[in-house]
Amino acid sequence: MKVAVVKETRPGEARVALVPQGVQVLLKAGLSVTVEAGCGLSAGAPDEEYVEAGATLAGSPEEALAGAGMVLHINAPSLADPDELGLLGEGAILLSFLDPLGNPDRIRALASRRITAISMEMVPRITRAQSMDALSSQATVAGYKAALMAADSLPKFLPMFTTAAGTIRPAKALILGAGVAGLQAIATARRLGAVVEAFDVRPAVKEQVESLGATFLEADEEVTAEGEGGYAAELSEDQHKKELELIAGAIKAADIVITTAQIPGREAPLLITEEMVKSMRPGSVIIDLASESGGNCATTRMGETVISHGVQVIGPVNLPATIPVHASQMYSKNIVTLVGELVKEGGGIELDFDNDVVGPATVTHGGEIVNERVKSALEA
Amino acid sequence: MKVAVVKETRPGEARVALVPQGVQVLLKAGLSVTVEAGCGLSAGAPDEEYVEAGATLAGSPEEALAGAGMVLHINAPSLADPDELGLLGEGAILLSFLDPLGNPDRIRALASRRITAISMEMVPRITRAQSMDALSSQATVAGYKAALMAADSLPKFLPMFTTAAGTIRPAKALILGAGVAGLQAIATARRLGAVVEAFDVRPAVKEQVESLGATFLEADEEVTAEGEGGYAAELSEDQHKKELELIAGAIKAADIVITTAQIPGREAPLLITEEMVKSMRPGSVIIDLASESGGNCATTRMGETVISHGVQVIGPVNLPATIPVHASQMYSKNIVTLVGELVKEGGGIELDFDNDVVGPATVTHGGEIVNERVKSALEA
Amino acid sequence: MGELMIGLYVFVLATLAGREVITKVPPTLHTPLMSGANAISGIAIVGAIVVAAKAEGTLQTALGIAAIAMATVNVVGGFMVTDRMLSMFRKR
Amino acid sequence: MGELMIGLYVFVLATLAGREVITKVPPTLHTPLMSGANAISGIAIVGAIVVAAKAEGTLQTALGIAAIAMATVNVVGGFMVTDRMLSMFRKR
Amino acid sequence: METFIELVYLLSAVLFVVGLKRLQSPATARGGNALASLAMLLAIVATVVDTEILTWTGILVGVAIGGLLGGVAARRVEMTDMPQLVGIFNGFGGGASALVAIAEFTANPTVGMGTTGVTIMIGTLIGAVTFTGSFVAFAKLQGLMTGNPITFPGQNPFNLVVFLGVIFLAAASLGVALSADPMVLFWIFLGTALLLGVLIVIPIGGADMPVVISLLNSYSGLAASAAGFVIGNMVLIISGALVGASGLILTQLMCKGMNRSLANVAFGGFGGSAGVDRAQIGQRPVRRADAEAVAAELGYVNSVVVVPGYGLAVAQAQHELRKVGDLLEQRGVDVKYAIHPVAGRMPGHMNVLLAEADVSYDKLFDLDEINSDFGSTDAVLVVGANDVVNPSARDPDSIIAGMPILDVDAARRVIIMKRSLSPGFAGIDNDLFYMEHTLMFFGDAKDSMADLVREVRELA
Amino acid sequence: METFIELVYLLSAVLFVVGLKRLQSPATARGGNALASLAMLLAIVATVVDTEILTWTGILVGVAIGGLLGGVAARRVEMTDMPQLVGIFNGFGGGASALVAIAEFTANPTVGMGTTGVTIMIGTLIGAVTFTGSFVAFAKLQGLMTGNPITFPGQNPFNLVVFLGVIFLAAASLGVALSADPMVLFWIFLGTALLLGVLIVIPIGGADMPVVISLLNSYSGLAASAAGFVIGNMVLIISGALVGASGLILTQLMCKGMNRSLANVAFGGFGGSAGVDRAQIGQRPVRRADAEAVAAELGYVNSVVVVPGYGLAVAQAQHELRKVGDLLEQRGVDVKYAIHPVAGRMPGHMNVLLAEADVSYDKLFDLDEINSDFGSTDAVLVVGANDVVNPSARDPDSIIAGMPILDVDAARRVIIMKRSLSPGFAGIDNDLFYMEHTLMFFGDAKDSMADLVREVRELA
Ligand SMILES: NC(=O)c1ccc[n+]([C@@H]2O[C@H](COP(=O)([O-])OP(=O)(O)OC[C@H]3O[C@@H](n4cnc5c(N)ncnc54)[C@H](OP(=O)(O)O)[C@@H]3O)[C@@H](O)[C@H]2O)c1
Ligand SMILES: NC(=O)c1ccc[n+]([C@@H]2O[C@H](COP(=O)([O-])OP(=O)(O)OC[C@H]3O[C@@H](n4cnc5c(N)ncnc54)[C@H](OP(=O)(O)O)[C@@H]3O)[C@@H](O)[C@H]2O)c1
Ligand SMILES: NC(=O)c1ccc[n+]([C@@H]2O[C@H](COP(=O)([O-])OP(=O)(O)OC[C@H]3O[C@@H](n4cnc5c(N)ncnc54)[C@H](O)[C@@H]3O)[C@@H](O)[C@H]2O)c1
Ligand SMILES: NC(=O)c1ccc[n+]([C@@H]2O[C@H](COP(=O)([O-])OP(=O)(O)OC[C@H]3O[C@@H](n4cnc5c(N)ncnc54)[C@H](O)[C@@H]3O)[C@@H](O)[C@H]2O)c1
Repeated sequence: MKVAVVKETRPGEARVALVPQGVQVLLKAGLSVTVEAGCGLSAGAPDEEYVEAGATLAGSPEEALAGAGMVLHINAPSLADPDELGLLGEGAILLSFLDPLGNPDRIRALASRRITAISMEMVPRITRAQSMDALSSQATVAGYKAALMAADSLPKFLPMFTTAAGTIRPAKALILGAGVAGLQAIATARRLGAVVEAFDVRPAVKEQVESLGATFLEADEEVTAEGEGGYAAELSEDQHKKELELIAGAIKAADIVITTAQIPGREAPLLITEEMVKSMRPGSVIIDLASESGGNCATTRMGETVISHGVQVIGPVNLPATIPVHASQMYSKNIVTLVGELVKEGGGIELDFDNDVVGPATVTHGGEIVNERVKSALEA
Repeated sequence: MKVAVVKETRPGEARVALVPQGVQVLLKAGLSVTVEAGCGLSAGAPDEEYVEAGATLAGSPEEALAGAGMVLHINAPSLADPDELGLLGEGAILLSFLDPLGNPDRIRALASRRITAISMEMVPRITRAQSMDALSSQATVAGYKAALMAADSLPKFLPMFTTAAGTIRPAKALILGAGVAGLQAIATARRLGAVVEAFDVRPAVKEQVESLGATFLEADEEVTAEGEGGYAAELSEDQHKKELELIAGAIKAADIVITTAQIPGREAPLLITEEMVKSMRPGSVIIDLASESGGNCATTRMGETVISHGVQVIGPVNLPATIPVHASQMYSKNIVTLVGELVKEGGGIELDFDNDVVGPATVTHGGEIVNERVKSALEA
Repeated sequence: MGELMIGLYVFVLATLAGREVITKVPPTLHTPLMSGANAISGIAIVGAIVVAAKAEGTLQTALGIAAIAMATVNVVGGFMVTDRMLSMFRKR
Repeated sequence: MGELMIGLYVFVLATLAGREVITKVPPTLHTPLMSGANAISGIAIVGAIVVAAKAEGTLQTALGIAAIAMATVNVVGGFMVTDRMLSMFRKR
Repeated sequence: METFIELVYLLSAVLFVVGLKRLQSPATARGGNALASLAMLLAIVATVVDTEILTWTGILVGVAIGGLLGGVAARRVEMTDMPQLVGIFNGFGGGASALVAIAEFTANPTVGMGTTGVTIMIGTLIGAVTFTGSFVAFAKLQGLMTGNPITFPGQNPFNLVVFLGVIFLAAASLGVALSADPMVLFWIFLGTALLLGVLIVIPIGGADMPVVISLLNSYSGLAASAAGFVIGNMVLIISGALVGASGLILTQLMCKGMNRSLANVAFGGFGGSAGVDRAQIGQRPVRRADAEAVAAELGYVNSVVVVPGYGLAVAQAQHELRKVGDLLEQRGVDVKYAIHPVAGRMPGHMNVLLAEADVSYDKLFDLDEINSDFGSTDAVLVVGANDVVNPSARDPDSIIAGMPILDVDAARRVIIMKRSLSPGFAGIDNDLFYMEHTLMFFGDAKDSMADLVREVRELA
Repeated sequence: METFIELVYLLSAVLFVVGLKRLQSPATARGGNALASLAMLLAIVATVVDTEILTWTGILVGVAIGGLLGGVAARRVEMTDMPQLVGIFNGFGGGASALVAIAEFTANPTVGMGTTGVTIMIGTLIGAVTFTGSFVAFAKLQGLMTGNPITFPGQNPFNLVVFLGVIFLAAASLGVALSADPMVLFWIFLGTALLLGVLIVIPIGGADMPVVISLLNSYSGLAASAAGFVIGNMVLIISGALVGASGLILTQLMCKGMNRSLANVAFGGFGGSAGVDRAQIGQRPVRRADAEAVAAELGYVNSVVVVPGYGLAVAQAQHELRKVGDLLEQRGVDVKYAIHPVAGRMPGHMNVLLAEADVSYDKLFDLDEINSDFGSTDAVLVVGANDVVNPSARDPDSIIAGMPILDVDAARRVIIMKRSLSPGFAGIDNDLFYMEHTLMFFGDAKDSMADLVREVRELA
């Protein structure tokens, strides 16, 4: 079966879904691979390396996708012009981030074209599927980069310096939401010498935060909301109020705030009000990693850096694309492992919906929306 | 005596020569301070804080400078339009970076206006003068920022990561020239998890590099050139060739190169040829901190980021200005300490050219160029 | 002081020394140490020789020779096997 | 076995035991340990008593009594001073 | 002459002490063994010189047979069969002591109650028990009989009765209670003593045999000492007492290592198949070790692989870990760190920790790089990791099935440092904890590691 | 009766061993001492019971005087004077043994060459040497005579001659060489032996006295043992041997702790007044200290300030330093780090290092914050820093004049850890090294710090 990879068309995207090492694995599994020329250049994978690994080069997306039984993507193929979705053959298998809960139209379109769509977001967070968990791998990149970005934007040093020209106090960083990205941001900020505090609503996180040498912001009364599958749930209104009070108290002293709080399928919770932004020192930096799902900060604008009350509020979009080489490597490893779940001995494809990874991750198949969560979300 | 501080006019400059803490010290010494409104804003010092500290606000540079006996600056006042130099009263004392060896016209102009010009660059590097050593304090900022910038530009992670999506090898950084800025770049790159190698022509540096946990690039045959006052001297042609060979061998493996090599009063030595750039992996980053004095890399262009053979060659200008809060704090501490050398008990000014700091640092006085090194450089 | 009392003194002191000699042995050496001590307990061979030497009659001779044979197994085998085990601990 | 030989056996074995008993003493206990051992060396009092008891003539009596007095200083002072030192080590 | 012989005996006694002492540290152990065997030679030569040998042939035959048997067995046997070999050697030693006492009795059956008589009886009793007990232990370990405890109702009372019977028969043989032929009574006494040896050992499980052998070893020392009293020989008394005392201490140490009391071993009817210990925690028994034991396990081998996990991070023990690694390397041990892809709670968690402790990158290996090395690794130190080394991931029905794991169970020795037997992130039990070659080192990783630093430093 | 007494003696010997063993650990030491004193009581009671006492009064008077003296001294003396007190007690013990031997000789001056004669001479010799040696040691420590080594040309040969003379006189007293009145010879012999004790101790400096006392303690044990041989008493032989052996080991341990050999202590002529050591390096004398001493200086005070410098970075000893800091804090010591603005070779050099070792930021203080605290600081630990603590910066003529320095000299105790007396970056000598209250702890900072970790851990 032919597996196709094309250049991502999303603006600013520098990653590629499959790197040459991944090509080799797929070939060994009995598949053939065609990549669009130049697709990996910005991710540190020149065409020669693909060819060396055994892939066929295609001059255009059309050529690459023609006859492909499987298509690997990072960003969901666009419905708009150029209509990438139109190039996919009926019955083809598409593996990609699809944002199924946030973008129903796309899911409907995929179903109507009888495409088997497997959503990287829906890969369950079970132990066995950790190596296919692209959300985690890309969140790792985002968390690291967010801390770097904050350090780069701050008009101050992060670490402490005792010098002949005076003593510089270390910067204070506050990380809100300590999931995969948040933990990585903590680690990176600590590496750079900042004093780090963090908060999350899942109680298990306290120990994890402390295991990175940071302190956990402790509420007088508990603020917790543990959801399913290791994710957080939405807070009750009362709890949310308590959380805001807690953050308001801590944020005044912070030079850097990195927010990552998200609840799957919902808008990101508001953690920083405009009032709080105002209370911060001018020059401070807020990096809002939830900006794509509405933002954790009231003044965030997606994809922009706004100066709000002297504070830089940055709402980065697609941070993983800023470290394209390694982000692609990790994504490629994830997707190739997932493809492995679909391939039978000898190279044939078998879609086993009883498989505990493939089942939950498949969103559309045979013209139907097969994932229950997505279906009920679409109906609502 | 009135001490004046104005907003720096150099494009991109965000620092200020005196911060409010410095104002207090000067007042205590018996001086009065006038600052141009808004001069410290970008450096985290709003006007209110100056006023609180006891400074007078002036609405314009003209107003600030009128009648000032002493002017504190970071960048030398420009000769061009608007002619800042013209605003200085005759006989006033100017403390600033002046680049006396690189910019003879300015020195002549200063002399001709009978300004007493004290060059921050010429503060001798003796133990006692360390707290007045603005070159060091600003180089500290530059070295730190260079490493951050490199990390931010690199399409890779710096630290090692072992994850379910594969193992990421740590990035390799090569630091050429391990003076103040170079050492700081080493420390910061190491903090971020890079594997760091460094080279310098002063033999004392090896131990210093190793004291930061980095490795020193060792030549088969010695490549050394120790100059005066702790600075380097120019290498002989033969030695230079050997150095280039050494670097060519090491640079291929580097993801990040930060160069800081400088020789006072001369063009920066060439350490990276175009050939070497070509030998590096695409996506790698070269940060050339010597770009303002000609650059250590053949393809550097000052103030620009050029992609040369796939390698990003960045020639940053005025890096300290990117961390304005702390860079200003440190500069202010330096300059205030230096002013202390000029002030007599009670607030009067006494220019004592026998003073082992004031003497060497004064470039022009009473219409004359008084510094021997500068004089001979101008004549040459 | 009588024979027995002397023996007792000596016995008690040797016991004290034996107790002190083994203070903290790493578990890796438990088996070799046991084996080495075991070989030492083959000192019964001295007694066996004395008995065999002054044996009168077949029974005693037989007992003496059997005692010697058994003690020798213990001594020879014990020291050799201990050495074999210990040869696996290279010195550093 | 002669008196001397028995004494020798006992002496050697006691020496071995003594050697083994002191294996690893923390430096903080050097002085108390020294002082405690010193008190034990006051066992000479036993000899002194024996001598004093069988003393004949003034010289020997004087010697015996002096020996007793000196040994007693050692024993009484030694144990008491050791105890005083040790009472300063609070348990942690 | 007499004096000279005595001096040689004294010298050999001293050498025994020194030799035994040297056996305590791997660095000096081999020399210690050589010293002890030299001491033995001295004692034998002195005896031969001192004794007027009547029948050289007999003695030579005895030595030849014994030497051949012992030598061949020592050379031939598999390393894994060492414990039973030591056991059987020990039995022969005990037997020899018994025979000495028996010979003395036969020489003078009417010795009667008195010093000599009593010591003869003690020598015979202890020697005989050692003899048969050792053979049973051998049979159990060698698989000649079941390794399981053999128990029957009323066992302990029965054994007590037999023991009292033996004592009674001994007294009788000395003409105290019964007025039968002392020689006949003596043979019955001997038979019962032999039986007692069997009875004592059969209720103990095969896995506890090493402890039993060590105890019997201590007995054989006492038997030799008793023989010494019988024939009035100082070197026998001393060496025997030495072995008796050190053997007892060693036995206690071994029990402590298994977290058992000696009584528990002797009367527990435990030790089913393989060193199993029904400890309090968890349902299944584990082997515990303390810092000292772990230091020895790590300090005297060639290669150690450290597997850090989330517990290392929780305890913030990275600096101490680094220290242990450094110390081991100074000892010439090859130390590597195996980083599992999902160790910790975020990608790269272990990297952050180890970078903080400045562990050189080239000592870090990921799963694919190191997994094939475990087979040739001497010891693995698992620090606060759990799921990532859980072999149940290989079981397709496990909830962590399919996660690649570090195959640490392939190493010769696995040491696991954690606070309890609690599960990790995945919440499931870990078979690794209960394996034959696993030692659990319980405690907070920071404290445990600090203890380990100290103990490794103390190693010779 | 005889047997019973012997058994009591044996019991008391065993109790001595156990008591001595318990003295090894702070937790059991007090009990051990009690046990040993119980053993002593047993031995005395047994002796009294066994002996037909002729003159109770005399004995009671002796006991009363001795007990009073010993008890009062033990109660009254200052803690700091302990070593000399132990020394003098020891002298009395040795004296008592000597007197026992002397009494035996006076009872039978013509005993002649033979076991008893030889043991009498040995007992007298060792006892006498212990007696006078202990008094000299006492005098040196108590300040009754100079603490400095007293040396004169040809000292060692002279001492050797005296020693040989004593041996000769001993032989002569036994009627071997000279045929003079043995009693007269014996008194001369005794006098010379007493002289020898003085001669042996005077060349040793006051600072080495504790080692000397420990050695003399070992001697007094041997003297007791010799007395035991003289009167044929087992408990004397055993206890004496015990003290002799353990004292010798303890002496060696103490030497090792000072990094000296016993010979070096005995013949070195070292150890001036208070640990001052005219070592090779530098012109001016400094006081050296080793890890153990430094651990004690830091471990028993309230506040310690650490001053890191470039040497810390060169040695990369930051992790060990952190460890020492942690350990001290666990002991309740308040530990701060004083960071000089230009310590190291780049701005913030020390911050980088301490951050790597994860020293909490709030323990770091810069010059302005901490300089006024040094006056109330118990001890300062300077690690590889030099220029930044050089008081000559206060001298306007110095090339580093005007540089602000950390005023560590105001602290009660300054400990400087560096490899030698070499200067730092500025290339000038540092007066701080030579100050009264400064201790130099020489060595690579990493090694020294590792030693310090160990020693601090060992503190009670
Ligand atoms: N790396 C990632 O990205 C990531 C993200 C999310 C989840 N996970 C999951 O996390 C797990 C990681 O495996 P792991 O082996 O590193 O950890 P683990 O399986 O969670 O086990 C950690 C062990 O450390 C012990 N521990 C905790 N605190 C300790 C302390 N202070 N001292 C000593 N031991 C301590 C605990 O046992 P005691 O309580 O008995 O001491 C626990 O069993 C995997 O299941 C993985 O799937 C990983
Ligand atoms: N911070 C800056 O920005 C900067 C920049 C340039 C120059 N400086 C100058 O550097 C100096 C800094 O002062 P400092 O007190 O930190 O350092 P220092 O005065 O240079 O003294 C460092 C001391 O560390 C000892 N040392 C070196 N390696 C060691 C090792 N492995 N183990 C133990 N000790 C070791 C050396 O003595 P031994 O050889 O006896 O061991 C040396 O005396 C100042 O003079 C300052 O002006 C500072
Ligand atoms: N099976 C696995 O082994 C596996 C793999 C990856 C992740 N996970 C688990 O899933 C967790 C969440 O992963 P994620 O980072 O993708 O989550 P996410 O991106 O959905 O959310 C980020 C974080 O925001 C937090 N959050 C939500 N609402 C908040 C609020 N109101 N205030 C503060 N914080 C709030 C969440 O608790 C979460 O930690 C991880 O921490 C991890 O433990 C498990
Ligand atoms: N008195 C003081 O205490 C004091 C204060 C500040 C700096 N200093 C000393 O002065 C030194 C230099 O300071 P700087 O950083 O301002 O120097 P700089 O900016 O002039 O030069 C930077 C570095 O480039 C190196 N270099 C020059 N030519 C080179 C070549 N061909 N190849 C490789 N490297 C080359 C130099 O040796 C120097 O280390 C510092 O390292 C420090 O030791 C001393």
